[in-house]
Amino acid sequence: MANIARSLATLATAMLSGAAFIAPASAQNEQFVPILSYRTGPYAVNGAPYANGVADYYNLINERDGGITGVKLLVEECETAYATDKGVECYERLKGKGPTGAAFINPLSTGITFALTEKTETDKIPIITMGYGRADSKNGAVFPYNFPFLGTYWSAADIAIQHVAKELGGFDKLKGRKISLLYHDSPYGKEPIPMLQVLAKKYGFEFTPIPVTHPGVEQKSQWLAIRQNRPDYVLVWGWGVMNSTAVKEAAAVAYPRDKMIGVWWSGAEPDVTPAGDQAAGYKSLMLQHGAGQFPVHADVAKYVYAKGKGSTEPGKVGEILYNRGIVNAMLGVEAIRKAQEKFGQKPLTGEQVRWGLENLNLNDARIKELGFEGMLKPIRISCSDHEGTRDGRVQQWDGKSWKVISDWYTADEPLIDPLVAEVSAKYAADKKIKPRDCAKES
Amino acid sequence: MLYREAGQFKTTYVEDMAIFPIRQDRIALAVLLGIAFIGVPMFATFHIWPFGSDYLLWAILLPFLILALAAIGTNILVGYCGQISLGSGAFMAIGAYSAYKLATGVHIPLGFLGFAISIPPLPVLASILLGGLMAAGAGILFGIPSLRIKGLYLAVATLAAQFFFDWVFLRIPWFTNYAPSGSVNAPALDFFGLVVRTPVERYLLCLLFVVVLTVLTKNLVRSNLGRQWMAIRDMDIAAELIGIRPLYAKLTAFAVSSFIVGVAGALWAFVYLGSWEPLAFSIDRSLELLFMVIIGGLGSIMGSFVGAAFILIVPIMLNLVPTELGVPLSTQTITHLEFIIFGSLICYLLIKEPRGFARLISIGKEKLRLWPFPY
Amino acid sequence: MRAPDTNEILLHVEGVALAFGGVRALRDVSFNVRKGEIRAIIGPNGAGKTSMLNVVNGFYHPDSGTITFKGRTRTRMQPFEAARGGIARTFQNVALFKGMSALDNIMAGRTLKVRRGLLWQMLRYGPALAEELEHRRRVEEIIDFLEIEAIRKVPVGRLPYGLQKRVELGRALAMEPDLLLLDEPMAGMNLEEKEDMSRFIVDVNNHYGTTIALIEHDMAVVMDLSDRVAVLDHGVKIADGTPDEVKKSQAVIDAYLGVSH
Amino acid sequence: MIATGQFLEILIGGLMSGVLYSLVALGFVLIFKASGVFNYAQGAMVLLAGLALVRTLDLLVVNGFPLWAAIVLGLGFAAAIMAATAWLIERFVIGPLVNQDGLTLFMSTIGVTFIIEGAAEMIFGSDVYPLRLFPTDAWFVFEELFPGGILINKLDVLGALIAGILVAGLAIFFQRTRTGRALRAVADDHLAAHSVGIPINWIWFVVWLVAGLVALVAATVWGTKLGVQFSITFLALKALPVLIIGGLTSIPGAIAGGLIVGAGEKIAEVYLGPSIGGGIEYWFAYVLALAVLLVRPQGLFGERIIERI
Repeated sequence: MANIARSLATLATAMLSGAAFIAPASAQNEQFVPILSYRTGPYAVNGAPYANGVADYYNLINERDGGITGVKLLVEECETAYATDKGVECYERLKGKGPTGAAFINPLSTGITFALTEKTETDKIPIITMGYGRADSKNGAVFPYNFPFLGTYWSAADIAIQHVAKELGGFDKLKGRKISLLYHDSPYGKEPIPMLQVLAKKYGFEFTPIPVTHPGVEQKSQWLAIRQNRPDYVLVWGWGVMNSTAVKEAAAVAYPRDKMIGVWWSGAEPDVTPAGDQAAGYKSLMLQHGAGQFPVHADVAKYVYAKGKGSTEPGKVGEILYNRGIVNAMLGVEAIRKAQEKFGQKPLTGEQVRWGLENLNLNDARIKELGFEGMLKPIRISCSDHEGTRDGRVQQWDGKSWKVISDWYTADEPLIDPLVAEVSAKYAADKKIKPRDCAKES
Repeated sequence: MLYREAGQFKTTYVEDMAIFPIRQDRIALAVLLGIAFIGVPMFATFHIWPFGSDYLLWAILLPFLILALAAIGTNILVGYCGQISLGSGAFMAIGAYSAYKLATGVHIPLGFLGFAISIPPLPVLASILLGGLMAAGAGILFGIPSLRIKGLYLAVATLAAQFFFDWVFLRIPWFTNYAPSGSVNAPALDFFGLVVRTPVERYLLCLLFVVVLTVLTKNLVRSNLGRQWMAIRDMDIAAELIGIRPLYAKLTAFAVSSFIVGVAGALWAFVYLGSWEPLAFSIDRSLELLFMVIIGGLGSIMGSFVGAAFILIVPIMLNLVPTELGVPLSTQTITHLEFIIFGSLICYLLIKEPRGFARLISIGKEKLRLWPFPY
Repeated sequence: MRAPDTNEILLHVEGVALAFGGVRALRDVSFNVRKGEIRAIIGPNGAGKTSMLNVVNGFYHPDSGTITFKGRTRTRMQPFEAARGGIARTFQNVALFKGMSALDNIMAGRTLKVRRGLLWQMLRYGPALAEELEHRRRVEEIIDFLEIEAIRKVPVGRLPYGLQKRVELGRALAMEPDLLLLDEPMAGMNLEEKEDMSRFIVDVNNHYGTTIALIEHDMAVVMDLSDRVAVLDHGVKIADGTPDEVKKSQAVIDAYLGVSH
Repeated sequence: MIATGQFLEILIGGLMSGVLYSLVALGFVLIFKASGVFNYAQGAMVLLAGLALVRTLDLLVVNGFPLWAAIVLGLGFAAAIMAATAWLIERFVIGPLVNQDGLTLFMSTIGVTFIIEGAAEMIFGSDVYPLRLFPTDAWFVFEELFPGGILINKLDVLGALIAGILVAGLAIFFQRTRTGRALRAVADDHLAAHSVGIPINWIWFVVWLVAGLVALVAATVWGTKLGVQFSITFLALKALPVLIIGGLTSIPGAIAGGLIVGAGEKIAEVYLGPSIGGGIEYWFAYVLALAVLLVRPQGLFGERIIERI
């Protein structure tokens, strides 16, 4: 009894101290940037390296440059475990922190993105979903606060089909072929389906979606069906354990790995290493960058790891998902920098950062200056195009490392845009949103 | 000495049957309701500490209210009627998706019959309540096996409902109005022209639902039907021999429980999440609700509130405390520690008081009543 | 006032047989209970007494034979149907609802008399409240009658055995049954408690005019209480008649001597 | 012929993967049989055993130990970890909760699940760790009869063999050893076992230890299949319907249940799935379990529940 009373008292104290932190934050010259990450649970394997990349880059900005033109970054991480409700809680916890609130948010989960889309708009906090999120949010007129940088799943689907066509020897060769999509049965995995249906219709291939239930440890029947059905290609839209399981099951049913193409979330080291040699030949899209060391990594090593402030083992710096984290963080930082040009060198609100994001324009020279040469192509965001660029390549796992095996592909905008317009118009109608007139935006 | 009932005599059965027969309890309740209905909204509107930001309202009070409601529903089934359920999450989902369909208009083309069933979009309030009713219907259907299957076997059988409905809402595009991603958006919360938007309004809306449903439920459990449920729970054979029909008692418990859980699900989707996918109502949610009920106290309405608060707030606190104290731990370590501490707390509580917080509170009250002369 | 003995038959059991696997618990048992009497069924352990009660109130279904209650004959029915027909019972090992208070246990006995449905009970207002109060008044009468006022609000799990038995009797009385079956009402009691219980049984019979059928292991108690006694041994009825007649039966003496110590 | 070949392939594949579920279900049965505890933590125990094994293995191999020595030491270390876990659970959770009802015990094992998951990942890391103890490729048999042959996974066959050996081993343990017989006595009647002088705490420790070792065996197979990682804990949910169909108290039932679930869900998925949207594997086993329970409330091989008043 007494013990319980005591633990209750401790709990009460904890609650009070918890409530205390909500008190107004100090007005320092700091820009608050939250990190929503998942380092535990079934998707930690993929979530952790990404979060490490993001954290290391923010650290680099503080350590090397003393912040963004003198405004230090104040970083706090919150664990979502890839669960939507936890993600919402994290967002609510972090959105008001720092002198001006969160600059933007990267949920790294399509589910959380869907849940936050409406909230972020009310709170005027931009949401950056680099290479994921809702594909229709490319349309900034309807989604002023969503930024699906570098490529949506519809772009990814188009790029994947372009690569298939190239391997087959032309778009006309697609006719009559069988292409299956093995996908994580969640908003994430379902996003590419409408686009692939459009493509199937256009090029005349037979498209079969095959769902895999969360978390994807059991895929035997899917692969037995694939073995019988013999599709020419299998596109993989998986996350976490689903990816490596798919590769292993493919090996078990002797489906050629080089006929499998993963989306850029199904093409990192943890997706192939568990399968060992069996994974050799497996291909995946690249969200522009690949694995490896670039000039920016030298700075990370010098300013972050040399000072013992790194988030991971130095050996993991340069892995694919780590690099994606770095790219994501850099784009956010550059957007803040851009917004500072307009609003002054001080901590900015989410609304101001949104302007910076919408007017973000990085050319080759600037990318080189930042140390990202070779990882990224020029990117230019506008009101009507929140994606900025839709270029991708294909890489292949040779059993030891990822090798780039293709040139750049650019997603077919005229094909995707009608779908974007249609779906975003429906969203606007549902939510009674009056789209902005992009012609009038400066 | 303040907590004394000396001098309070009951002269009618109505007084004797009151929910809080002791005057001090009634005063405490009035104060609590006053804070909930007037204090919190006022503080929040004027951003007075601790409502400086929306966090407390959005991320703690709102989910607390809704999950407490769901816990009350679960408690009816598990705590009052003794039918263990691991499928509460599914009934939340049924409430949420039915309400969504009704609020956006139902169209069932029956091509082979040559006509279609069409229901125009219903008002939000009607949708939420009807969503609860749909959940009640599904509850009755999945409650039928409880007439044959008992105990842990039943618990696993209810998982069938959980997984089946997870799948239904994931795979049948009709339920999501053919949304390509399978994620759906709640309609605007329009209550007879009054549109609920801000956190304070959302909070008040949920509070209203919770208070009304709590009172109705409390009435039910202290009336004959409640006694029938408890009789089935304590000894089903004896209950049958005094004329209680197990079919009726169990199925009403399933229906009432699922109704409340369904309404909670609709609120969770419409008011809290705003946009959701089936994963929001997964097996984890079911386990969480069962936890709330057991930790809070089986067969106790108040326990459901305490349990919900405990399960919801402890992990958040465990997560916040090291950050606030400036302990340099990585997020990873904190989360792992959180798991360990949370698990240990649950085991500790179960060992110390398997009947939950409600029992602890009533023991505390007994002691307080006698204090300082325990003899 | 003692309820008038009539010759009207309330319950008639005819040729009932029941077997569990190879064990034949009841073999061709017949007997009847007259309206208003106290009827006892006795017999040594394992004689089939409890099985007999279970058959009467529908918990077991006899393999053959018929049961006629209030003029209606049936072979299979559910226990709650027996309850609805007006049969109440208590149990050898007290089958109370342990998590509920004494008051709630007895109130639960009123289930069949409750008219207002779920929605009214939920509102607990107007007619529903009036009905609840009426039931409460009736239950309080029973509580007074059984002298258990002080333990109304105590969860029955915490009560001593003797009081639990009394609460269980109260719950059965709350049903206002036509026929009350008592399964070893005195089992496990001390002498004083036995005397109390005997008094309550006779009072119930007098006061409410309830017909009572009780089974008992202890012959002595039964002989003073009951109007007629039937004796079972190994599932067969070996004697039936007034207490005096039964006492003299050689078969009964043999049966009891054969097993008792 | 193609249809027959495909059917056979799916049937065999399903039966085999069912046996792999049985490996996890066996641990449940052992604990339920002996102590009436419905152990939700079995999945987490597989994760813990797997992590302990693979991390030791990696460490030893990196430091130049020969592979066989590393495997033996790794298995030994993992077994020691499982023993320690069993002792801790018995001493601090199940022991103090003796005589509580099934629901409380069940909830406490969910608490244990949290603790094990947190601790295992904190100590051993939360990455994915490949384990390569067994071959994972496949045979193609009857190629002359069916085009493409019938595919049989080597790992599945090994898993089935291991499950067979495990069941035989457990049978011998229960029939022939003193502790095993004592376990059965406890399962039949706690009080009786106590009164003849069998220390019940020791018995329960042994049960949890045996369940832990079964978890270790399951971890070697599943770790090879998936790589050792957090997702392994989801196997608990896959094993539950197996358990219910077979009956909570029957070891052969766990195997039979696995076969039924495995074959049933694979066939349903491949033949029924496409027409109703796929993914029915997700609930098929549970609905099957529900159907079985409606006919036999104690499962196919469970002990009959007798009601008395």
